[in-house]
Amino acid sequence: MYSKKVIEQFTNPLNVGTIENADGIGEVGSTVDGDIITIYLKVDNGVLSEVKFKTFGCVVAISTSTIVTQLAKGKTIEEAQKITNDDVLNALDGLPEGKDRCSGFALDALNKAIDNYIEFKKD
Amino acid sequence: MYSKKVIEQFTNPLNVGTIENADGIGEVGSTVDGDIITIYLKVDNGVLSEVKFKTFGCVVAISTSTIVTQLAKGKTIEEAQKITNDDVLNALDGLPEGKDRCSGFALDALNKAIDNYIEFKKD
Amino acid sequence: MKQVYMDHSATTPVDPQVVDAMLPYFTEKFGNSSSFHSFGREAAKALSAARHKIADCIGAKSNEIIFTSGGTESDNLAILGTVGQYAGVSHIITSVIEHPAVLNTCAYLERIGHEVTYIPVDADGIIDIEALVSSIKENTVLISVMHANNEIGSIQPIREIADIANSKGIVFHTDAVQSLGKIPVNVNDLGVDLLSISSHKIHGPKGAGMLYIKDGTSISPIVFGGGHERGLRPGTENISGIVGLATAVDLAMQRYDVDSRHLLDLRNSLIEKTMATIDGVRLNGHSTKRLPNNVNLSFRSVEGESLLMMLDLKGIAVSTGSACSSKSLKASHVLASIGLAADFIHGSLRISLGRGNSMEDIDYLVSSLQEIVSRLREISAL
Amino acid sequence: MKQVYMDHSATTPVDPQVVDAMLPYFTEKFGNSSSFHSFGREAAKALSAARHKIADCIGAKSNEIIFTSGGTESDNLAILGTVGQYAGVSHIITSVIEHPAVLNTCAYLERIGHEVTYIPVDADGIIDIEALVSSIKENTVLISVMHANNEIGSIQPIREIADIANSKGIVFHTDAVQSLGKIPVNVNDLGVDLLSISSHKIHGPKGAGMLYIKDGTSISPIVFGGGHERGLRPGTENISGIVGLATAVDLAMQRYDVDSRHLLDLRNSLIEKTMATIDGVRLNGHSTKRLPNNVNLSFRSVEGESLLMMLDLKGIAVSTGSACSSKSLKASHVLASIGLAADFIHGSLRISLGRGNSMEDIDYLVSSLQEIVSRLREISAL
Ligand SMILES: Cc1ncc(COP(=O)(O)O)c(C=O)c1O
Ligand SMILES: Cc1ncc(COP(=O)(O)O)c(C=O)c1O
Repeated sequence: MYSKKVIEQFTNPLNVGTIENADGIGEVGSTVDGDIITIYLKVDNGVLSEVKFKTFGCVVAISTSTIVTQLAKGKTIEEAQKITNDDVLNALDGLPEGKDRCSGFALDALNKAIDNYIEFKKD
Repeated sequence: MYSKKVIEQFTNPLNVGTIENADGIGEVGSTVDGDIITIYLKVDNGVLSEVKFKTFGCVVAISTSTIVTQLAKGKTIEEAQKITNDDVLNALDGLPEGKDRCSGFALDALNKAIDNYIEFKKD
Repeated sequence: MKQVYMDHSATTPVDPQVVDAMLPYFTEKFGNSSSFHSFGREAAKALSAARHKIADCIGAKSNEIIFTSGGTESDNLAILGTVGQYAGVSHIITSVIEHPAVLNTCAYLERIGHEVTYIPVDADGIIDIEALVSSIKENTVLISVMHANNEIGSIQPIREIADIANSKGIVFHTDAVQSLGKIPVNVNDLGVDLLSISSHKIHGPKGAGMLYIKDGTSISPIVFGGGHERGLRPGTENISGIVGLATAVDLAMQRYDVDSRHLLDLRNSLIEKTMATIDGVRLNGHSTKRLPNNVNLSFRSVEGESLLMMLDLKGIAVSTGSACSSKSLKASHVLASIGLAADFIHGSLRISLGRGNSMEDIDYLVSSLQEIVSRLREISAL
Repeated sequence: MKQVYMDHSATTPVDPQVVDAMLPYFTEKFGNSSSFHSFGREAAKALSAARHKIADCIGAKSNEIIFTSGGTESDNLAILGTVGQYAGVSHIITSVIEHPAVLNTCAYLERIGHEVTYIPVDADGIIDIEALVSSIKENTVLISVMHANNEIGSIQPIREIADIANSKGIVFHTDAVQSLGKIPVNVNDLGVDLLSISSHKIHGPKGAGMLYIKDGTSISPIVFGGGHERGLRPGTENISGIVGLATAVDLAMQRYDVDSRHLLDLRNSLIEKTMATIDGVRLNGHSTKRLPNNVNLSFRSVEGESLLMMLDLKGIAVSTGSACSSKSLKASHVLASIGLAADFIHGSLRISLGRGNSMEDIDYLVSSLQEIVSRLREISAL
């Protein structure tokens, strides 16, 4: 039911890990939901030079997490904020019906991390 | 479901037919029931010298008809009146469950024929 | 002994192609379609393919097909499921010649307080449309009329009834258990909302069936459990049975032209030859609005079970509407409803042909009948 | 790729001996058991033989066996059929860990105005007998408690509950779908009035099941039609399926000693090896009052669907109580009812063994788990 792309991303996820002294951190989900996604950012001159994730969750949670980090990495903050759920779905060749509940979580985590970076910079 | 005996009697029934100027005739059943059995008697010195039947009906109706004529033939009136339903069932090695509705019809017809003979004699 | 099976309205042999299609689903592709892993996905794929195949064959969409355990369950789900959608007292219209799967479901509904009108049929076994129209009430929620009758093969004016039902916003169900594969069954042409099919009547395995539920028609489940079949029919799906059903439906469509012509030839020849060579025979049911595989005859002065037994001893399998052959010891309600006299009901014979029958079988049956009917008439008190 | 099926509680491969027993009933002995002729009698004989065989295996009389389409229908017939015998509001007692076939049937009864008490279980998944006793009311008509649970394998004190039910004159039903063939199932020893069995869980075909109905226990049908199965379950009987079910039950009994010892060895070894080599693993369910083929483990910090996928990619088929793997996206109600924390529910794995599994399979699973769990934990945010 999952596309080949999903399974590829799931089995060989890129950008797994944490970033020490990250410039931004975003976490969504809970153990009750069964998904927790944390995204870590390193920002150099307004560009996301490093984007990493740690995910407790299902196939969709893990594969969307790695895709979001791949889509965001190298982009400017502004570009990264424009990434849509459709971009994620397209990069994964779609998700099976009924499995879209957690498909937005990774993007939410990225946006949270960016917000966290912006907030942090302000201070 | 029917015993071999039933099928034998059904396929090769003895004593099929009518008796002209019969000494007794007994008929039971109706087309609504789907069974009509007529039994004809010839009585010589109180003995049933001839017993014949005509039956419109199912396997049980036909096989019990022929068995009743065979059991009755050669018996005295008194002996014939003592034939029971169990005698009929035994002679046929029994009948399947749920098929005993019409199993008594042939004996009823015999008894009616005997009654008819007795009545007729009185007159 | 020669064996000639001519009781295809009771059940059919499973086509060898159907068995072949089913076999992998017992020992290799045995997964539960709800399971996540490859075994489960394989089962889910087979289920989906079967649904699409059947949908294509009857002009439906695949999401309109709900699998059941057979014709009886499909009829129950259609009727009880529709009534379950309404509060208060519902009124259902059906015909007097329906299968017990419909009639006894309606009788149950009457016992629990609903209302049912049973529409009569004419002497040929065709429903009285005027009586149907005038029986429609405020609270009529369902009309259920069979496509073709299982005893006398009479074909009902389904499209006409569908138009009436649709114009009044009443759900319309037809039992197509006997018609599929013998006359065209297309849900759009028929205009029905619900349609029942049974696998074992069309050379598929026993234990499988389906209900077509038109998009937009809501029904309630009658069995509760997991979420299978959109929650309308829970229970682990019988994949091998469903694959068998789909293969059988597909085969029936592929063979439709050949089969229906062949059956019609056999049927007409059987009627002609019997009428020409045996006295006191009556054809029950309509002469033309009749399934190509159905012959229903009454023989004067002989009883059906006796006929059946004599034929059985010659290896010929047919059936009768006589009470004595049935476990319930009730004579055919269908033959009674076309006004047939009791002795003709008791002397009735249903010959239902199948694709495996040949003209030789017909001749064997006719010559056997000649001999048997005359023997039984010699014995007969009538 | 190596394929290791360890999801036997979901469904089982049909045993080749069962397929062999079924095959003649498709193309040769295809008759309808209600038919009068030789084809029909052959089917009726097979049906009767199947009924006797199953009755013998579970200590019942053959007239106490009613064939259905599976476990879900058997559970529905038992529950709705019992409630159908009483007028007014009925009260039913069941447990919180029943299969949806029982729970959703009870939920339906609540919707139409009846009362249901759901008895809790302890941390090992064993029912609280005291709570059950004190929940009995004037209008309690049925107690339904499963013999063994399908997720955690916990075995319930059926005899004890039966004695309570019998002493109060309350009908007692048990769902033995998972227990048959794994622990003794004898209706007299268990003391039950109604008992459900499903064919596809015991190496029989899908689409067949049965309900044991003790002599003297009356239930109402839930489907209406012909008089099949004493009127309790109308519809042309699925002879091949029923023959398959009977053969599977018979095989399960014949192989009982060998199978149950084999399964127990595999089960204990799997638990031991996993616990010994992987950190943060928890065994869910009772340590001894548990089916010999059931292992239910929770892995800290990993999610079940991801585990399933990784195992599936290695050809290993198991299941999980995590929401993400199920079509309804609901986490296991059984694991929640034993008080398991959410992350442990999401990280649960059910391994259900079958007679075809070997010690090699266990070792393959354990080594795969070692690798997969550590990989997923590296990714995990927990
Ligand atoms: C017209 C009709 N409807 C329904 C049924 C019931 O189908 P099944 O035997 O598959 O339950 C039959 C056959 O018995 C039938 O002929
Ligand atoms: C305990 C239990 N009861 C009932 C069922 C339902 O059985 P079936 O799938 O045959 O409808 C199952 C299996 O799904 C089960 O495990």
